[in-house]
Amino acid sequence: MAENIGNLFQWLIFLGAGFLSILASILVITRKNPIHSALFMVLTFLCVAVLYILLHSQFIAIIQVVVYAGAIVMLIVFVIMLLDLEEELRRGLKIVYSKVIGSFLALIFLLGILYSVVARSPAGKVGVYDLDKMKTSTKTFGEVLFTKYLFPFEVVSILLVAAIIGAVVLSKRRR
Amino acid sequence: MTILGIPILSLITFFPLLGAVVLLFINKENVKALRWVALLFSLVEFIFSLPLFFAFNPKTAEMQFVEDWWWVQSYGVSYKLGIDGISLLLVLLTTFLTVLCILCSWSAITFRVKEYMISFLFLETGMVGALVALDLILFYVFWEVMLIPMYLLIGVWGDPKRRIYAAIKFFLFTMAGSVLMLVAILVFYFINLKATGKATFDVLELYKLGIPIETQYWLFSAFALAFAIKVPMFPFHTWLPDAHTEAPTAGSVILAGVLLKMGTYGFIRFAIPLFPNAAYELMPLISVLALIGIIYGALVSMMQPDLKRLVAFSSVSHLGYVMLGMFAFNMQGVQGSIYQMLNHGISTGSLFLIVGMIYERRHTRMIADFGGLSKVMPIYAAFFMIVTLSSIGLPSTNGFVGEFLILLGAFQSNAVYGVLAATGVILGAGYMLWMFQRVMFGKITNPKNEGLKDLNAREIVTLTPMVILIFLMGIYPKLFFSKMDVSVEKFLKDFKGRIEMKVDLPSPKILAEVKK
Amino acid sequence: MWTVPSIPPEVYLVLSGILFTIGVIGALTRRNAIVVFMSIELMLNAVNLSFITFSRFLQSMDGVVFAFFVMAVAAAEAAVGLAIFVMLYRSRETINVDEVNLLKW
Amino acid sequence: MKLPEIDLYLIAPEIIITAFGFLVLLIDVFRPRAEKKSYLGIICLIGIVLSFLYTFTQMGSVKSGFEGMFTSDGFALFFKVLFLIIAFLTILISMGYVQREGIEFGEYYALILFSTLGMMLMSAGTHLITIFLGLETMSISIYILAGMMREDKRSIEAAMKYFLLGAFATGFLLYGIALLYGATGSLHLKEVADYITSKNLLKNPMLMMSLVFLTIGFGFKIASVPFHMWTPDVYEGAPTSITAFMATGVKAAGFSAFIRVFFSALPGFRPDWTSIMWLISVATMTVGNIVAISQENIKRMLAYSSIAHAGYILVAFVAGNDLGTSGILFYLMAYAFMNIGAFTVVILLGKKGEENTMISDYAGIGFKYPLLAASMTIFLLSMAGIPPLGGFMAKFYVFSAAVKSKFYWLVIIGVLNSAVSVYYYLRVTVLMYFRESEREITGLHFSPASVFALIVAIVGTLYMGIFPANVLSFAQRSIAGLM
Amino acid sequence: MFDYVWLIPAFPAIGFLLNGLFGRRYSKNLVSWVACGALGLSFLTSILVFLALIAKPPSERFFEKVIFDWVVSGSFHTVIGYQIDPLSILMALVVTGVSFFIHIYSVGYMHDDPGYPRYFTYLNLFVFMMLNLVLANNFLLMFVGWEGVGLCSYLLIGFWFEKDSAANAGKKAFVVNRVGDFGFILGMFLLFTSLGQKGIWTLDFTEVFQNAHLLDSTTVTLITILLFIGACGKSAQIPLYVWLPDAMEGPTPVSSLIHAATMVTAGVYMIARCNVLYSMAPISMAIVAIVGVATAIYTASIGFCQNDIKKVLAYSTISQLGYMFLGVGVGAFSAGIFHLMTHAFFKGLLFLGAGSVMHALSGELDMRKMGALRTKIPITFWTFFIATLAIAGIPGLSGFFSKDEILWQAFSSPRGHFLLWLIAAIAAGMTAFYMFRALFLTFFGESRVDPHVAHHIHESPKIMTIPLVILAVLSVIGGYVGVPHVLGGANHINEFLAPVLGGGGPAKAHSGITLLSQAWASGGEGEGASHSAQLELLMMVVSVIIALVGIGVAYLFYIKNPALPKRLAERWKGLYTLIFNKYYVDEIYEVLFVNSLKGLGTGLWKGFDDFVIDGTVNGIAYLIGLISGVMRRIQTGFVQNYAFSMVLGAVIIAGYYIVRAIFY
Repeated sequence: MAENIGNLFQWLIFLGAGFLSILASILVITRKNPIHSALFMVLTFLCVAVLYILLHSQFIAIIQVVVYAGAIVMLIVFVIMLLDLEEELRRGLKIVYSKVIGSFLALIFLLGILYSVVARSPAGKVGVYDLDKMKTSTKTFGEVLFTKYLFPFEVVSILLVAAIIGAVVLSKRRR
Repeated sequence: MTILGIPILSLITFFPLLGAVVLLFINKENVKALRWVALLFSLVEFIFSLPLFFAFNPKTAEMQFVEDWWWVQSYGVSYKLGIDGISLLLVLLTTFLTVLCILCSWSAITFRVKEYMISFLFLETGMVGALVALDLILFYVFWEVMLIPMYLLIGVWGDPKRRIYAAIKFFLFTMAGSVLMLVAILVFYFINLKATGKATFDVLELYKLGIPIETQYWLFSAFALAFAIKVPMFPFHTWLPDAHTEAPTAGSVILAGVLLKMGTYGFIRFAIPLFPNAAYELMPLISVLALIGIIYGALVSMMQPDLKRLVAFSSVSHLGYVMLGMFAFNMQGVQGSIYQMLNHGISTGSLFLIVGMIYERRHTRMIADFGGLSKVMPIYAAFFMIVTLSSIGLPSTNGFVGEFLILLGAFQSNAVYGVLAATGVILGAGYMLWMFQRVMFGKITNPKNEGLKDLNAREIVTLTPMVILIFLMGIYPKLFFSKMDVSVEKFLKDFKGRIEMKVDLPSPKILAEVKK
Repeated sequence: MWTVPSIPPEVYLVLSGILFTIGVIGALTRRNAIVVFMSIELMLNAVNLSFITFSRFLQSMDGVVFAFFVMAVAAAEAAVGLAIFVMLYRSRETINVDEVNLLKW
Repeated sequence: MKLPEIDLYLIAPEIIITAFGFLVLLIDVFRPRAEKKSYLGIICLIGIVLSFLYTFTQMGSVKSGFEGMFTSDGFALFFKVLFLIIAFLTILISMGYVQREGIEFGEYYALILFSTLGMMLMSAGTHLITIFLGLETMSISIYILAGMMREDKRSIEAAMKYFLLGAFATGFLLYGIALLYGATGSLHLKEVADYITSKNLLKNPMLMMSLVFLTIGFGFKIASVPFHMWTPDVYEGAPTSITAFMATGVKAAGFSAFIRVFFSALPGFRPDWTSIMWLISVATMTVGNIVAISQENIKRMLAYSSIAHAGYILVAFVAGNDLGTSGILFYLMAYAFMNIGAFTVVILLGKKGEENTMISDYAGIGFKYPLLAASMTIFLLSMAGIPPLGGFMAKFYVFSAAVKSKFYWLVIIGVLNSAVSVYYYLRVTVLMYFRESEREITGLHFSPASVFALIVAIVGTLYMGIFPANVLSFAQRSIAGLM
Repeated sequence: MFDYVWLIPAFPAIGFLLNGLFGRRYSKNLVSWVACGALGLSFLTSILVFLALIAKPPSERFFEKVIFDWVVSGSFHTVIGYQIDPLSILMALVVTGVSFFIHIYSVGYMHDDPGYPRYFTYLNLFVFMMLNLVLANNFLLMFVGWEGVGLCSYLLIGFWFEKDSAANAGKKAFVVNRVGDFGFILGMFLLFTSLGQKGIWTLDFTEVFQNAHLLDSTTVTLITILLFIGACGKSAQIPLYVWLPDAMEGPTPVSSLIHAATMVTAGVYMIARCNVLYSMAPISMAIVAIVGVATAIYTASIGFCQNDIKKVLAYSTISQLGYMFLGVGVGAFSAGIFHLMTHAFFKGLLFLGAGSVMHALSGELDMRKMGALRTKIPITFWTFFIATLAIAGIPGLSGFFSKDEILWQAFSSPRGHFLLWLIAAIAAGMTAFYMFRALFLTFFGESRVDPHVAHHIHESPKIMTIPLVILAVLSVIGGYVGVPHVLGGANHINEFLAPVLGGGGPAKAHSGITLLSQAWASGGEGEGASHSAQLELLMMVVSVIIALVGIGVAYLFYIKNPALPKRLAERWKGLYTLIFNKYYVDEIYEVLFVNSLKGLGTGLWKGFDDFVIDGTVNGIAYLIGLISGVMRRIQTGFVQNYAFSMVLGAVIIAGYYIVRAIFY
């Protein structure tokens, strides 16, 4: 009975967050004003963060909120403001066939994806991290990250450095 | 085998390359030195190649002076050189003609002499290499290497008008054919690998493999295409007139003299022995194409207003004879066709030399611009006459021996072919003499021609050996036949043997695969 | 007495698929480079969702970690990308992708 | 919790590269006002040489570390050697070029090293995350390098296009990885393969879909049709030295990851992917060659030709036998030499202000700059597959592999393509040798480094054409562990 | 002696080389000495050989001398070798002899020509080739001579190459000859191959003839016909005679040597040489005879209306050759050869005479511009007169005997036929007519020479007249080697030739000729000759009468009543123009062969080569260029189109996989 209730709530949250995220993301790609798009993207990210929590990975959810919804989108918004971009003009909406067909293709492609994910349930090897381990997923995550994934962790640091100096060298003014 | 411990074939193959390298270090302004050094190297090359002729043992049909090292061992690609009676004479022809070519470029080539000589020596390496290579890949390499310098010769030193078109046409035609040959080589290699488990591109090894006829059809046609384009056989001949017309004299000479022979040589060394059954089955096709070539070439040649074009089309006709004789598959036919290769090299080569000499003086090749030259240039006229006669196969010149044997061979294999081919003899006389008359006879109509100087010493020196050869080969052919007899007999014996031999499928799967 | 089933992974995956597709469509249709980039971020985000889902239902940690790295990469890309856009804007006064085709054919 | 074994010797080449990358950055920071910065280049060269030498000490032994995320087997080592050579040449040709174009920042060199690092990781990664991160490290550095010429509109545009499409492709790649993970529950290539065989997942739609996504992701990096369209634009816009780097390095890295993933993780799916790859290969060759014919800009022409070359390499990929794989390695090596060589000539023929990248600019240089033209001819002919040059041998191995696997039509199409390709390669030689220049190109300054690079490239091309045996056996040894 | 037989051709060859290489360096005298000397020596040698030969008994009158192997290829083996037997030595004598005199004559005739050395070079080369032809011991070497003389005639006809007409004539001669050689060479092939199938691979005369019996008759017929085509070309028989009249463009001595005395008779010689084969092929024999007689009468008719004296002689040559073919055609090989010999004398003489006339009239050839020369150039006149009598067949002169024998054989021999005889006889009459026409027009009547030539008409120098006289003598007495038995003669020539021409070997069985010749060889016994002695006499008389009639008519037309021919011409205008234009044969050939071939050539070149083949090639190239031009436009430069293509690709691939996953 109890987990019935739990499941029910989970369903409700899931449906709510899910639909909201879809809605928001649709708005992201339809709003004329980039700022609005950015803000709706924040919304999408938040919804997804909620889903992460539903999936018992609180840490990622937090990161999602902090890094994505926080840092990245803020950066984007910042840039948009910096360049004070006007809204896309009307002619932006004029039907360009490649775009229409493209979207259509994308939808067909979606069918493919859906088929592939629905046809069989994930058949992957089941690991050791069952639910009660996941209760403390952040700790587990930390362990895994700094033991097994140590090497990628180092690599990604270099990657970030590269990105940063790149960003700098590109955007710094001429000497 | 080597001579005096020198790997003679490698030597004559790469010696010209050495020459090219040496030329690199000569100041390009110093034209005289460039010419002399180039001439020197080609001469020494020729001298180096002479021992082959005398040390060659005419008693055996085996490859001689063989050098065999691995090149890419894991693939079975080997660096294998060797010559038999068939390639021997062609090698000599090559080294011989190159000397003359450099001589005849003496005053004809006035700009970018350095690059010219370099590419010429480079070309020689390619040609000799292709003739002595006994490994399919090695052969293919040299075969392609020949293209580039020739391409440059046509394109850079050619006649300004359409040289670029001609050069590219030449390159692409040959390329298009040869790439398919490469595929065929690979397919055959793997079939052999499957059948014998031996990874090798050595033709002598591959000769032994009998493969199903359907496979042979495919592979043979791939080879045949490559070679037919080079020969060139009707209807793949259209690059030839352009290339000949636009190329500088020496280019035309070497093109007619040696490069075209690569096609026929390819047939006799590779296409036929590797795929005898297919060759045998397709004999009618090839022969008919050759016949068309003979008559077609003659007819078209008759109407050409441009001397070089005329000679070019006559080459189409002559090489038709070569192919016809080869595919008669009897002693006379094959020997005749080999002999005709040499003849064509000499006669047509000298024709181009002669046209070149007049072109140097008048800067035109249009027959209409000439007439009555005999009056002003008697010596020239004499040479021209002799060469013309040898080209129309007058008895006691070299042309006759070859043509006669080819016709005889063709006649024996199929009387109709013989008869049709013989009509080419009439036409040949027709167009050559008509051309000769229009150029040399009659009154001097064009005042420009009155002041023409007769041949100078260098030009006479260039032509005399040709004329001597023309008569030597016409009057005492035994000297040359004796070298090739045994090889040709072996060629025919193996061929006949393979025809009789029932070809059973090494593995039906291969067959199925190749079919698809 | 009916029981409410717990949420199966498929629905998450379907959701992520939908989000991904929306991202693709956005990338295909929007003119503003930054918005295009945002759409791409949506795609990455969708992928992350799948990763998390999988790792949840396969009870393995790899997916989560991978998602983490994806975020890092996304951040890096954002930095570089935005720098490029700024530069583009400086040189062209626009970042509309359909006004930028100096290089073509 | 236990730490994994950390074998720094294993990743020493990468460490060296990284260290020198940072070293360059630091030195640049501390001597900002230095006029000429080619010493930075020299430092990079030292680093590359060191790492190169260390790589050679690792030859012959197959070691794996970091929970099997990083493996240094023959395959990886071959590619590391290749990448290091490419980086070496790139930096050589850059030294003169960046100075000329006024983009001589320490970051430039550092980023080249970082992207090289990324490539090395891609080839050495046996775990999808390593491969992914390597790919990103490489890509992001390249995005930046492509946009290095900041006041050149075209350069920026190139960067933008490459970035957007790259990110787009990354999205697909990631989805592929995700599905793969979902279907097998692992990201380690070996385990994936084992799991698939053990559970017999060959018909699993999720895996199928992930195949699609992975094909897109890698197909983008190797510039295969229809994921090739960024190539011409980016190659044309990017700084020429970087174009050379991309055309050789990125392509090679893409192939290394492609082969690694498909051959060691998903070998079971060969029947499924073969026909698709067949199609892609044919399309890639044909489109590349045909469109190249009508190009006026040599960088663009070379871009299309590099697409075509991807097609040829894919022929061997389709063949899928070890002959083919070693053929691919050989091909990439040869291609690196001849392509960088060609771009070197392009660089040398330009000067500040006028790039001279129009093919028509090449008119008549054949006898004005004979050696330059001669080397260009060598490279072009090599790309056209004319013996006795590296390109020919490469094509030869690739095609022979396909013949061995009985893909006759594929091979025939391939050789016909290379016959077509001859046409546009010849066009350049035609201009160089047969046409007189209507516009004098004067005052070219040949930086010694570039000339050195040119010589190295020529030697490499000729060597691989005339004595291919050594490199080939090296390649064959390298793929030993792979399949 | 026989071992030195190779000297016979060697001398001219040497002369050729010397004059050819150095002729332009040294003086005319030396040139002429070298040339004539070479010929003289060679003539001498042949006489010696001849004497040596007749010293032997008839059965052993055969000798072969192989110089060296020539073409050796597998089963095919030929040598450079000479063979001496009555036939070849006779020919050798005629050739060397006549050409010796003509050489001498030429010294005078060509004296002022700039091409003097070249002329003698060619002439020597010709003799060399001709000797190869007649002395060869195998078909191939014979063919060498065969084509060689063709070459020389080409060179000599075109000697004055600055005249287009001359150059054309030369070319025409060579090409038409090539047509004949085409037949000849095929004949050789067929012979070689068909004998080879019987296991005998050879082209050697003796071996071939010994094994001829192995061949079945159809093959032989085919072979002989093919060979005969060759003969037609060389000896200017229908339909290949057209080149000979034009050949008169050459210097007159050349016409006399090549186109009267020696080369043109090669065909006859060849058939005589192959008598064994021909005897086995009655059909081809018939063809030969018919063609011969047809040519004889046909060209004789053309001879009527020619005004160019050399043309007249040319046509008469053709028709005389017709006689010879008639002779060999009916199996009277020896008769043919006999006529060949006499004809060599008198026709050579006629040409030289004509040459002398031209010399006198500074190159005038048109008989309408001559007349009444008999007093001005007496020697020329008398010699010419004798020759004319000889050719007209006046009894007592050489022409009479030889021609008459042919006529008789045409009637009497088993292969003969009354019609053959009749036509031949009429032709003889016509010959008499037009020859005398020529004689009268040239030497009689009133002078029509245009004045400014007239005043310096002069007799030719000794060096020219002496050969005339010698040949005149020969044309008188030359016939007496073959006086038929009915006239109580011995007919030595038949005896002499019998071993060759009679030696049909196995062919005996069904060839009348051998019986006949044996009969003669054995001095006239046997019914072959005896039963029809009276008849033969009768025929003789008839033919003489016909000849006389011809002469009479000529006299009537051109001495008595010179206006008459005009009127006749008016009367039968159509016929006259037809004949005058040589039945338009040249024109017809021009249209039929030359133009059509040229048209074809142009058509193939422009139409097929340039349009079809190159069209295709360039078309493909153009097409690829077009496609390329279109495809590069796909590269719009807009990022989103690129992304679009990626998605498209993704969909395609995914679609493929899903379809595969579902259906497999």
